[in-house]
Amino acid sequence: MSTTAHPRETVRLDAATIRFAGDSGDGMQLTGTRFTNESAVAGNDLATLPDYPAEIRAPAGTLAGVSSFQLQFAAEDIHTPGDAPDVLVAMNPAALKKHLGALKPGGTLIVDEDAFTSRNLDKAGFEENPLEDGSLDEYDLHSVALTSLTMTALEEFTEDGRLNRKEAERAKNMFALGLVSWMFSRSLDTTEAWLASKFGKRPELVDANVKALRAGRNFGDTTESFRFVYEVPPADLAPGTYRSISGNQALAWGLVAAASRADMTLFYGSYPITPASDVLHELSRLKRFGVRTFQAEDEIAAMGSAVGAAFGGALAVTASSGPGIALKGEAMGLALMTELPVVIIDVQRGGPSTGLPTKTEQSDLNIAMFGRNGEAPLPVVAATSPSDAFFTAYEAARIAVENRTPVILLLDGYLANSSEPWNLPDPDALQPFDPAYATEANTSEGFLPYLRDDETLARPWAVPGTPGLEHRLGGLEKDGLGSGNISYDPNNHHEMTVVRQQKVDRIADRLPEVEIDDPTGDAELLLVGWGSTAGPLRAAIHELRERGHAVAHMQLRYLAPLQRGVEEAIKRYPTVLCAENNLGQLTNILRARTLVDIKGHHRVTGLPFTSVELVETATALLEGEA
Amino acid sequence: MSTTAHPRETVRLDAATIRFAGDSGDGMQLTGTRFTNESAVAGNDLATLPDYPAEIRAPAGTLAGVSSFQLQFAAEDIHTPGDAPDVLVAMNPAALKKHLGALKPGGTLIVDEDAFTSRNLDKAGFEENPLEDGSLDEYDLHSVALTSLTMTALEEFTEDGRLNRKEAERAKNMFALGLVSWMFSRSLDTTEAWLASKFGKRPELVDANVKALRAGRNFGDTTESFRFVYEVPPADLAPGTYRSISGNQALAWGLVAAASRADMTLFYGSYPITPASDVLHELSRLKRFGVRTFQAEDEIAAMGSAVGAAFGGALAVTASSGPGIALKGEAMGLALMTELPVVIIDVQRGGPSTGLPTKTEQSDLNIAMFGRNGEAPLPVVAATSPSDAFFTAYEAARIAVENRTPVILLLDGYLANSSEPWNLPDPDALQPFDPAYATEANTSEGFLPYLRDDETLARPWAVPGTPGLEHRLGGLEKDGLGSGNISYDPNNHHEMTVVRQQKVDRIADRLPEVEIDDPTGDAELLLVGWGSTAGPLRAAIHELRERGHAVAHMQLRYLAPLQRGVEEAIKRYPTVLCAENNLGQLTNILRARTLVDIKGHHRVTGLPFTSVELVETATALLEGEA
Amino acid sequence: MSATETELPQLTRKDFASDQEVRWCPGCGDYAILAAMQSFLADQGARPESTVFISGIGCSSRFPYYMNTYGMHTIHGRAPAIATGLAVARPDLDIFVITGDGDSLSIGGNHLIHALRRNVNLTIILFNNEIYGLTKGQYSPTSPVGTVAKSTPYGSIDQPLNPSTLALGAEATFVARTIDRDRNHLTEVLAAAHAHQGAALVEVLQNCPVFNDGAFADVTDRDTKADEGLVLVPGEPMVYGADRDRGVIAGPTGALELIRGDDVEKRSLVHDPTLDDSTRAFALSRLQRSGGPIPIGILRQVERPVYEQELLKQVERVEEREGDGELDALLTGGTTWQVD
Amino acid sequence: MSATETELPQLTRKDFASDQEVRWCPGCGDYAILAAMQSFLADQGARPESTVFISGIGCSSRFPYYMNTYGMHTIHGRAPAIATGLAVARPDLDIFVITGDGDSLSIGGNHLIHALRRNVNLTIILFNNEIYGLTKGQYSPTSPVGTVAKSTPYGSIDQPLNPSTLALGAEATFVARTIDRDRNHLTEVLAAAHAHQGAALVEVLQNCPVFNDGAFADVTDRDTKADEGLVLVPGEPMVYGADRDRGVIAGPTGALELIRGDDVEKRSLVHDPTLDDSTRAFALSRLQRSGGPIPIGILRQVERPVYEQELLKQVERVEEREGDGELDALLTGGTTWQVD
Ligand SMILES: Cc1ncc(C[n+]2csc(CCOP(=O)(O)OP(=O)(O)O)c2C)c(N)n1
Ligand SMILES: Cc1ncc(C[n+]2csc(CCOP(=O)(O)OP(=O)(O)O)c2C)c(N)n1
Ligand code: SF4
Ligand code: SF4
Ligand SMILES: [Mg+2]
Ligand SMILES: [Mg+2]
Repeated sequence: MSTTAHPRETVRLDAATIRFAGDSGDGMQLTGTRFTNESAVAGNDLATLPDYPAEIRAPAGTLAGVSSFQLQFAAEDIHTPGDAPDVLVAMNPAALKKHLGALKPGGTLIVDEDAFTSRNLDKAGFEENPLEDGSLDEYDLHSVALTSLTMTALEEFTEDGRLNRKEAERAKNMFALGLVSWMFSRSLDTTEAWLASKFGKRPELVDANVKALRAGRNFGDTTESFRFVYEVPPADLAPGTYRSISGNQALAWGLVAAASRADMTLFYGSYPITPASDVLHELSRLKRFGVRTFQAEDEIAAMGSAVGAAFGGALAVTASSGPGIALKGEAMGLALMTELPVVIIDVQRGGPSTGLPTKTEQSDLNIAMFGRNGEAPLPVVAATSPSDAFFTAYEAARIAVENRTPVILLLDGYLANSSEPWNLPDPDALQPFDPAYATEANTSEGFLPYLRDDETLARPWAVPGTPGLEHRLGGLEKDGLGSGNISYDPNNHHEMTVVRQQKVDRIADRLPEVEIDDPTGDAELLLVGWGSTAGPLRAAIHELRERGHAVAHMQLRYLAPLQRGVEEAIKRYPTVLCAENNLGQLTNILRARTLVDIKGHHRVTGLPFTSVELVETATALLEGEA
Repeated sequence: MSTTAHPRETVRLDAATIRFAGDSGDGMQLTGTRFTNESAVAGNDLATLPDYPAEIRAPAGTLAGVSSFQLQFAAEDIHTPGDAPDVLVAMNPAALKKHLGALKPGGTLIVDEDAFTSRNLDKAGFEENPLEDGSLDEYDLHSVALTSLTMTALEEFTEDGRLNRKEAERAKNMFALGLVSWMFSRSLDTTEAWLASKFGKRPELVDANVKALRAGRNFGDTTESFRFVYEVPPADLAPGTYRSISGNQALAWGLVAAASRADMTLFYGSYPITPASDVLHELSRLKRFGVRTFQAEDEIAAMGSAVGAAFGGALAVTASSGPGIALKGEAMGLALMTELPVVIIDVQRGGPSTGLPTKTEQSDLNIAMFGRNGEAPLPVVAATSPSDAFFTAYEAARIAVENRTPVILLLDGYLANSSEPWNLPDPDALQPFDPAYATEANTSEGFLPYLRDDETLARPWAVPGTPGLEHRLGGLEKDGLGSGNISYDPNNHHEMTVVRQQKVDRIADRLPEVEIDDPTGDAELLLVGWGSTAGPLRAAIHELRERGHAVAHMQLRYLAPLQRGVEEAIKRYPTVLCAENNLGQLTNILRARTLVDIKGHHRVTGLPFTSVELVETATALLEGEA
Repeated sequence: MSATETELPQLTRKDFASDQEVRWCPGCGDYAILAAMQSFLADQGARPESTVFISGIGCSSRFPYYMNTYGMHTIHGRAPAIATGLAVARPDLDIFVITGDGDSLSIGGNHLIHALRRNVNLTIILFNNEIYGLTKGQYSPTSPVGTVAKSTPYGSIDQPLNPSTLALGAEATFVARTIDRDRNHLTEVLAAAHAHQGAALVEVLQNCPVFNDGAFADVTDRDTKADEGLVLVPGEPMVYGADRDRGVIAGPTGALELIRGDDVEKRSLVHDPTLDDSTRAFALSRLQRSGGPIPIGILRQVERPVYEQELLKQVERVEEREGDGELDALLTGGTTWQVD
Repeated sequence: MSATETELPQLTRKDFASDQEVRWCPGCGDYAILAAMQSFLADQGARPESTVFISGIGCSSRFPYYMNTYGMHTIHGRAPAIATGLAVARPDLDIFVITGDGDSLSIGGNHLIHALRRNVNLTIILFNNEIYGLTKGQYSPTSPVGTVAKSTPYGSIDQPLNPSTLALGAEATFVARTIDRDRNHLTEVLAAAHAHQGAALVEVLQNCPVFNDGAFADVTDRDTKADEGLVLVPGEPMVYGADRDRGVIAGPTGALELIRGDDVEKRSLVHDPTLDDSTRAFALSRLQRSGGPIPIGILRQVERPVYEQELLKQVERVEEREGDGELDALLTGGTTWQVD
């Protein structure tokens, strides 16, 4: 966003990144979401990154209590919420302290000067007031009395008692939003409409917030302190109807869509855990789709309930995050042995143990692949963007049902909570799939519940209530004859173990071949990622190509089985770099498979990768430094 | 055991393998154990393989109810319970049906002809009586009326009412033992002494069993039907005091020894599960060593109780098998984050899910390595023989305590239940280790519970009750400053994640370099195994070398971290074959590490490998067929 | 193979027996329970296709393999949770949970109490042999203090749980106890439990001749059973004893007290399992603790909304109010915008 | 830094406060419990070094971080099990378990009931706010039917568990209820629970102003609390009401009944938490269900052998009888043979 223009000139930008930061009570998530919506409606492409503390409301004014929301919006196709923000809005000293380091050199900094009291400075650990000691000189600092300006704007409300002081003060985020909206030439219409519907029952709140919003805009317009206003023109997006969607919401909707298209009852058994709980919240609101949600007593019961529901013929789903996934392993094994379709969602967060509950990470790939006793192969898929969670959920359900197997779906805190514009699909175009419940005996001697399909090795799914197909399932080894009866025979056990592995492997035959983004076909470096790193990797590749490097990109959504073409690709390129938010879990799997010396970019900071760090690692490799 | 001698000639053998098979109620485990003891006292080297049904007592006479016990005893160094038995004792048709296939061509077959009633034949699924239809002609068949001969021998007891018929009949296993003991020129002394102590309180039982035992011997001696008697001379074992020991017992004793040598209280929290329960049983008998055993309500509580006990300063241990291990993952993560020493034992059994509870398998390596959420590295060790479980338990305790980390110890059903002669170590020679509890603050500002040792990265262990060192532990990420306080800082999290990995990796610096058995140094093939495959692999290597192949052997006891020398060895040999009772879990880990195309011998039959199958695979590789 | 809906033939016990060989030890109490269940279902006119047995792990949990119905032998302790999922997905089914004292009260305690408080429509049969059978004889949460077993060679020290007491603590609507050896009583209790709408817990005192023989000899042996067991009959005074000269009254502290004499029929409390308040049932469940007889029969039997029915009702109400969900409307709900 | 054993100075509340900033929401009831605990420990003359707080996960479970004692913030629901291990390893310590309604009754229900029945010497403080605080407001096992929360937008349908009722069902020896806002009562109950030998369960009604504000307003608001709460005082008649004209008597079915009038002091039952039989305490725990007041105070307080003490006694008895174990003798016990 470095520009050389005259005061108040409108500067056109291809992209801009803003971070709103403040106390947990300051409403930063809401402010960010509103600005996101304004930008979306204005036609920008965008990506967001909410970040909030693990405590519900850590003490006001402290570093632990800082909540932030970053978004990038652009006139072009973008993939990440941006690396360093161009604009930082800091509602108090703690927010400034925590986020200043991220701001671009020379970036725009808007602070609420009213919040820079000695008490707050103290709490944030400032010895001197940074607004006064010159330490912010390198930034385009706008020290605005956001709080008192808001209070002044809302005087009529506090005077006639429609609002108390606290309520009035709380509108300061709208003042800030008005100001930033003005800076970026945004219309306030969608936010005003939203306020009207949100506070409909308390018209005084609607009025006050609208007033504060406009006051913020007017403040920008009338004061001299802002030299530029910016305009980020609409992006050249594919035509269609768009909405903004987060990963967790997309996931929930994808499940509803799958149940609807397969004409099955959706059962969702789950125990709350950050960051997976929102899927439960969303689905429990969708009862009109016949969704049956069950808040279980714990994750084992949640997984167990899904197995039971699957036995009954439902599209059974459970979700959790790291610690809860660790608890589900034993019951996953039962689902695997009974060969019942269950979708198991892991919205990954920082680990190990309780770890960093509100931060993102990709470190549950290992437990998804290997976290069960015995030889226990399961398909594993991962969503690659918020809206892709819709399709990945649909796909996981399809794989589970068609192959009679539990499927693990990996999401992470980043995708779960961040949002992007989504060009809505036509639900009717979603390819329906068929649970194909057994209704008749499959041999002349009766029903054999483990008589497998020759091709897929899937077994028939007969649900209770079907006369004549009565059978018993269980976790003990079964004979290879299809009866499902217990067998302790040595060779049989080996064969069954191999069959279970093959059943998963063969799914690859029916998956599309992997896609590789390599326009020139002669890339020196293949960048491999999986799941949520898609955005950062695409951004990095864009940058690398701009710099003249021939790089290819392969983003995996199917982790087990791997798609056809994955191993070949890895073997084909001179250098391969696998980037993951863990210490190399996929990298190791691929190394064992291909025996190629795949390099890794492995960092776990609780945040998605920046394209900068990826470009750096890739460049070092390309230049032979690593 | 193919021999060409005259009737009643004594044939000297280097080694023999016997399998006793009968109904669960026939006492085959006991018979086998007694013969094992006789052979041990006679100075043979030996190895055993008990095999029993998952049901407590499946219906008498059925295939499901068959229980067996195999042992190999030898005048030379042996490593396995033998592949195909030379002698099969089958107490009923079901036992014959189930085990005949294993008997060596031309092998000796002893059956209880009284049990070959049409009802029993039916239950076993024989259409014809195999004793009569000639189908056993290729074997050296001895159809003996074991039951009625026993009843006759004990007539005086049933007549005067000292025993009822059922009790008398039950002694038929002693008759069989007497007969087989006679065949192998064994003294009955140890068994008679054992009977005396076992049934001390019921002298009539002592007398009757001794009588049956001797009757069996006399039967062999006086009938014409046995052409040979055999002698397996004492093996050339290292001098010392020997006893017979099973893996589970050795494990329990190793823990007691560790606690004793480290001067710590042994806490054992566990929930019963086959085949790990015997460790709990054994330790609960050892209260005189101050052992505190706790039968928890489930495996999570067991693991949790161990974490609590470790916090209190105990040598804390828990054990389970597959399904229970799957449940412990979350709490293992807590132990890892709080960096408390806990020994976690997994006595592996057939999986996945409930799988094959009474069968052996090595398929929990994956879950041991990767079965926790997040990046959660732990040391993993595996015992390589029944008696080695003593030392491995000791070693696991030492690594845990010295490094302040949970350690996973892998055993399996085979090692747990089979036994071997053990040249007893001098307990005083076991190197003591020191819990080195913190007693004082480690900085001038106070106690920092996470201030790490520069070399080992271990943290200090301050136990409650120590004044001035009060501190709080937990599962959330900690700052890197040593305070143990929660930190959400992005870079800190990455650093802590790396430190936890390094802490495990660095243990390798203090482990002995790996040993490779390659006498000539020019082997073409390196055989790699871990844990319980040591015996079968040694036997196979012996055989391969006899056949003139230059093969090397590397048996891993430390799986994480790998010892120094492992990767180099794998890279050094032209061909590498890794044999494991799973589908390639270690193989994949080593492939990812070394990028060497390691071949695998991977079978899961619920039984230990036979040396024959290993020799076959190795030979095929050596001859370029695989 | 599929039965025509119009003509449903009367089934017999054999129709409920699967082709699998029963593999319990000779003399195991489980046989009697299996036989009773098979006959009971046949007599009730139950349909194999709509009957489901869900069990955990243990000797007792092998039960479903022997029933020619739908069934699942699941994992240790989790049967109530698995059955809950099935009940929510399929409220039309007739679901039994088969569990042992270790399965339901040790590892599975939490799932049991939650199934009970939610009042999921399950008939839960708890085979209480006061021992872990399948793992060869460790003490269980119902073993009395001092039990010498594999893991307690010097005697157990844990206060046992009483299944009835715990169930009442967990808001159970149906709580009963019966005995493997008393086929009639077992069948009667099964019938009542099965008829109950909601979660019914039936504890069956089950002998394990191999690892805990005679644990319930007091209430099964001819000589003692009349004095050691109190057979509960709704509407009848709580009288017991070989001479029916013993009875139960309410003491001043709420605890029940034992009386003896000719007039016990008159003085004894009349049993009423349908009391809304669970205190009396609780008091009964404590009788043994104070040296009294073991109550045999239905301790509690009250009505309360059934979990999965409430769940379905809620779904239906919402569908009625909001209309059936449409995917299109879902996706386009809220703020959308058009790009052309 | 280590204190000399001879001169143990009287500590103050501050000595029990750690240097960590307390991070609950403004107005959260947890603050009051923390303050009460810190003062209480100081007043009791407790030693920070021998006091340990073990918690699970939840807002409430952050508690140990704020105590300058030994402590562990463990994993969700497992604190009683972890504390049991610690108690067995270190019976000399003074161990508190801090847990929430979700932590102890949802995921942790099994460990709670087993710690109670074993009577492990733990002071268990259950912060009951009838909601999941930390995960931002889902209903919990103590939320009343109809609770509209994040995961139940149309109202919850599960019958809640009553912590006292469940604890009594699990053979608890000490069961009490108190309120975050009543510092004196809270402190008194803490003192009794702490003095109790064995597992003491203290339910604290705790307000969560963010997700479930006013859940206990009935028993904390000036206007209503006298009528809605029944303060239990041992040895005193169970009388309540703003005019102390309400009381409790035993009804014919064992359930408690409410009475009103001038003479309630005389007619009401006298509270006695030390009754061996738990029926009366159970009846009290059911009062609310039938529209009665919420009992506040100690419902049950009886003596029973303590788990870890029994365990140690057994070890000592064996050591005495068999002699201290010797490794040498262990290895060479049973059959051995010599190879020369
Ligand atoms: C997760 C897990 N833990 C432990 C076991 C081992 N196990 C199987 S059954 C059982 C207890 C059986 O006792 P009970 O429930 O009383 O049933 P019974 O055999 O007496 O009928 C145990 C501990 C297991 N299979 N899975
Ligand atoms: C295994 C696991 N499951 C779920 C969670 C998420 N979680 C954390 S606290 C909590 C419930 C909190 O409720 P409560 O115990 O009542 O405590 P409160 O926050 O209300 O004090 C849940 C579900 C977790 N951390 N770990
Ligand atoms: S061990 Fe006991 S409970 Fe199990 S089958 Fe045998 S007799 Fe029955
Ligand atoms: S969410 Fe509720 S319980 Fe948690 S800290 Fe805030 S007010 Fe307290
Ligand atoms: Mg049992
Ligand atoms: Mg709560």
